[in-house]
Amino acid sequence: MSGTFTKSMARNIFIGGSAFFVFLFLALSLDTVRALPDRDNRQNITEQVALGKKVWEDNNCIGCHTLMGEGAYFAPELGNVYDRYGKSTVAIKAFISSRPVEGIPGRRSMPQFNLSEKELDAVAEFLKWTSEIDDSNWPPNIQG
Amino acid sequence: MYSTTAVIEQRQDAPPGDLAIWFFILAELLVFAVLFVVYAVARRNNIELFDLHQQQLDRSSGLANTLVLITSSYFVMRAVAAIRDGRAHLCSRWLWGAFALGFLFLLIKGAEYQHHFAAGITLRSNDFYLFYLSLTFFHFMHVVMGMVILAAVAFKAQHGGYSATDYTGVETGASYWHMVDLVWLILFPLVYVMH
Amino acid sequence: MKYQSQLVAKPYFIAAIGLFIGQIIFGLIMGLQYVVGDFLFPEIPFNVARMVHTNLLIVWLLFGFMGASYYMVPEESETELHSPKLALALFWIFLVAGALTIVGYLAVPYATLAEMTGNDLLPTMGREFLEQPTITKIGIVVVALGFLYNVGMTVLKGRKTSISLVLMTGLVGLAVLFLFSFYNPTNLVLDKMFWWYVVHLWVEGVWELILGAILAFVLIKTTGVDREVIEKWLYVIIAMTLITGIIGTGHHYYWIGTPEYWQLLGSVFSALEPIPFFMMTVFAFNMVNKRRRDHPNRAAVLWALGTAVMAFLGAGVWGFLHTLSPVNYYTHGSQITAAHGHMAFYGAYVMIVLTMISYTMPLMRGRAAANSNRSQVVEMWSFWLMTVSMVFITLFLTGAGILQVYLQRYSDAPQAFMVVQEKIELFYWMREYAGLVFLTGLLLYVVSFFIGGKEPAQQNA
Amino acid sequence: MMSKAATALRPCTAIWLLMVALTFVTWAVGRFGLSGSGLKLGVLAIALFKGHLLADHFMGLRRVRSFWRPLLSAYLLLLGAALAAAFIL
Repeated sequence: MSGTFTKSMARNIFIGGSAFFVFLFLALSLDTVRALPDRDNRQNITEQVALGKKVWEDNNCIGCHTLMGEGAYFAPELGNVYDRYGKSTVAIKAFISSRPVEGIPGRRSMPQFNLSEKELDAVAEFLKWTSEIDDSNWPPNIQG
Repeated sequence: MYSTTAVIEQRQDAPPGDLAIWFFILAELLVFAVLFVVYAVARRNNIELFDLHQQQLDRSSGLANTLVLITSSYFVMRAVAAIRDGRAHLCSRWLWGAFALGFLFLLIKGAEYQHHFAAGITLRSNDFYLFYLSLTFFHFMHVVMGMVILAAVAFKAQHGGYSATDYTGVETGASYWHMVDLVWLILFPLVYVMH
Repeated sequence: MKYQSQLVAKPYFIAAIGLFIGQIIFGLIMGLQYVVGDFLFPEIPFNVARMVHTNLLIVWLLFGFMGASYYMVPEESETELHSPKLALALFWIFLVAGALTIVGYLAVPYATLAEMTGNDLLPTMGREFLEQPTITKIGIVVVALGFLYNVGMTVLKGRKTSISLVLMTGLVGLAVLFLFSFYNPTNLVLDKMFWWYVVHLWVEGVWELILGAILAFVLIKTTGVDREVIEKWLYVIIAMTLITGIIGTGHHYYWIGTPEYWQLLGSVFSALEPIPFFMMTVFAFNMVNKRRRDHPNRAAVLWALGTAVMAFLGAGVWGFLHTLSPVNYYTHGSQITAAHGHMAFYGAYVMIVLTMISYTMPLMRGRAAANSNRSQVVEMWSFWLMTVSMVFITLFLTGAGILQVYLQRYSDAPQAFMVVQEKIELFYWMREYAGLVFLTGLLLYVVSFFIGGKEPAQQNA
Repeated sequence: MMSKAATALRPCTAIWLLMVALTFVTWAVGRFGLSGSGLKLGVLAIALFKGHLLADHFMGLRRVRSFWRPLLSAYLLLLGAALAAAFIL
């Protein structure tokens, strides 16, 4: 009958629609949190992995790398670096610790973070742990 | 064709109810259409799984729910007819009837879900249940939303909020409820029957 | 401008533009580092420049939103701002805290900054866009609460219009969602899941409410179309925003360990997220066509229309490009994501703040309603330079992204990351040149405020 | 609860009964596990027809002049075609 619409109806739809989808989102998020344990590899979180995450954050690795596809796009994806480096934390540690202080002329280079042996072990374990998360087999291939 | 018995229906240039609700009816129909097509396409690469689990659905409760929703839509239409004659109390009684049928739908659907959940079926069990639960639960929530609207309109009608000359609110609620029924009319055969 | 207290918006806008220039400078540094790998290495490594670039962006947009609110709310509520002194105090607190954080990023290695600011007590650093030290985050919360109190009291004691209510909903949502940045669990999947509450529900949720409210305010003022029409469209648009955007969060939950039903729900609902932006474009052009007066500030009207279009292109179209899970499987974490990010942020949020600045600055500087014709012409030049160069930045990054996805992900002989980066260097060079054009446009924008003097723009037809 | 039952069957009541009947038909197809593409299309056609009836009579689009009725009909046809294609091809 009206042919036009009223502001009060539009507002009711805004409030009703938003409340509806907020509830739906919370329900789905609750289900996700309940479903995570058998996907997110939490059983393998050790003290070392926790320290590794702290080392990862304290040195702002996300400022150049992506982790599981999220972060900066300047340097390679590290969610699967453990697999790419032949499933070896030693290789990861060697790469990090051998970064030249002055960098490589004319090329992108990773800074030398002077991490202690303990920190190197921790961040390598953290990256190994991250590679074991069930992320619907992303990335498409080993190159990440 | 003009029906002589019922109230003389004159041609209108806009659908019944507030135009805003019609915009969202179209948006909802679009979302459900996309979900239906994605269901049909996803089924193609795993037809055995879909058909197997479809057999295990309780088709008679699906039937019951369809009849319940069609009847509740009919009740809502009678409510709109009543308010057009200015009979607000009759209108609200029809609306509360539709609300009750909506509640019956929730009970039947709830029982089905309870049966599934008891059997340990979740959104993550397999592709069929991923779609079955997503589609039906998304529709389930729309029935709840529709019932909230019906209750609000019925309550307002009961307290003289509408009259024979001003009943856009009733038509708005009715249109939304019909949309919820329309979606189920397609959802039931698609998910319960077609294989 | 009816109320003296609205003038408090001026320092916010000036600071916003200042930080904007800083952001672009560091953007150019990073753009060069993409092609000249050791530029400013090791003094300013890429990650530091990036932190400064992204943090300056968010901080200057927050300055812009706060300035816009301090201008809009008194005028909407038809009463003086509750406490202009508090607004100025919060301005200096926020500016100093922001500046110290940026200096901290630049002066000391990030790990040292974390140590200095006691990150161990409550570790919240080291995550994208949330790199600020915990004490800065606490400072942001204090500033946000003070701001909400100031603006909220003004709304409470004055007229409550739909625009101010929608704006307040957006601002309160922004503040509440920011609290999730304090949640940093050891479990990376949980960390990422709730990190998206801050990032996605900001830029594809509450920020769109703020964008809608500001755009509606500017359209009412510049087109004279009556408030009822504009406000009812505002409600329909932001209803669609939240209806599609909330479950749309799912398009970030494809590959981070969360269950696979998000690939269905995230794809379907985020695919609909361009609809509210399309409606906003139709809405903006409709209102301008049905304008009842020709507002002398043609630059502000151009900015408003440009915001609607570029928000639809950047957030809507470029978002849809890589939101469906089968596509996102290949483009996730590639230059396609960066392309979308640039045009979406510029089109939706940078432009709306510039619209508000362009509309309010003449009024706050005591001019009739608009700058002189000469300054408006320069401003329009800056509009076109910035917008077109941003389109090119996005196109070049999209080209780089498509090639990267093909070479590194889609081909059956995928090549290593750095090998592919060298192969797409041409696009990065072109992106850098477009960035220089963008800086020129921005500088022109600043210049436009200082030329043309006082003579009012002549009333054109 | 029914008002003085209108002696002449209201048109909408007739539509309601028709839809109930069609629902039983759909259920029967499922119940007796009949299959074959003909039946799939049949069930889908019934669903679309019921949707059309609902849109026309219950939603009252039959009496609306502007584009709304063709829009809903087009929606049902397009959706039906897509589903049919997905099930048959």
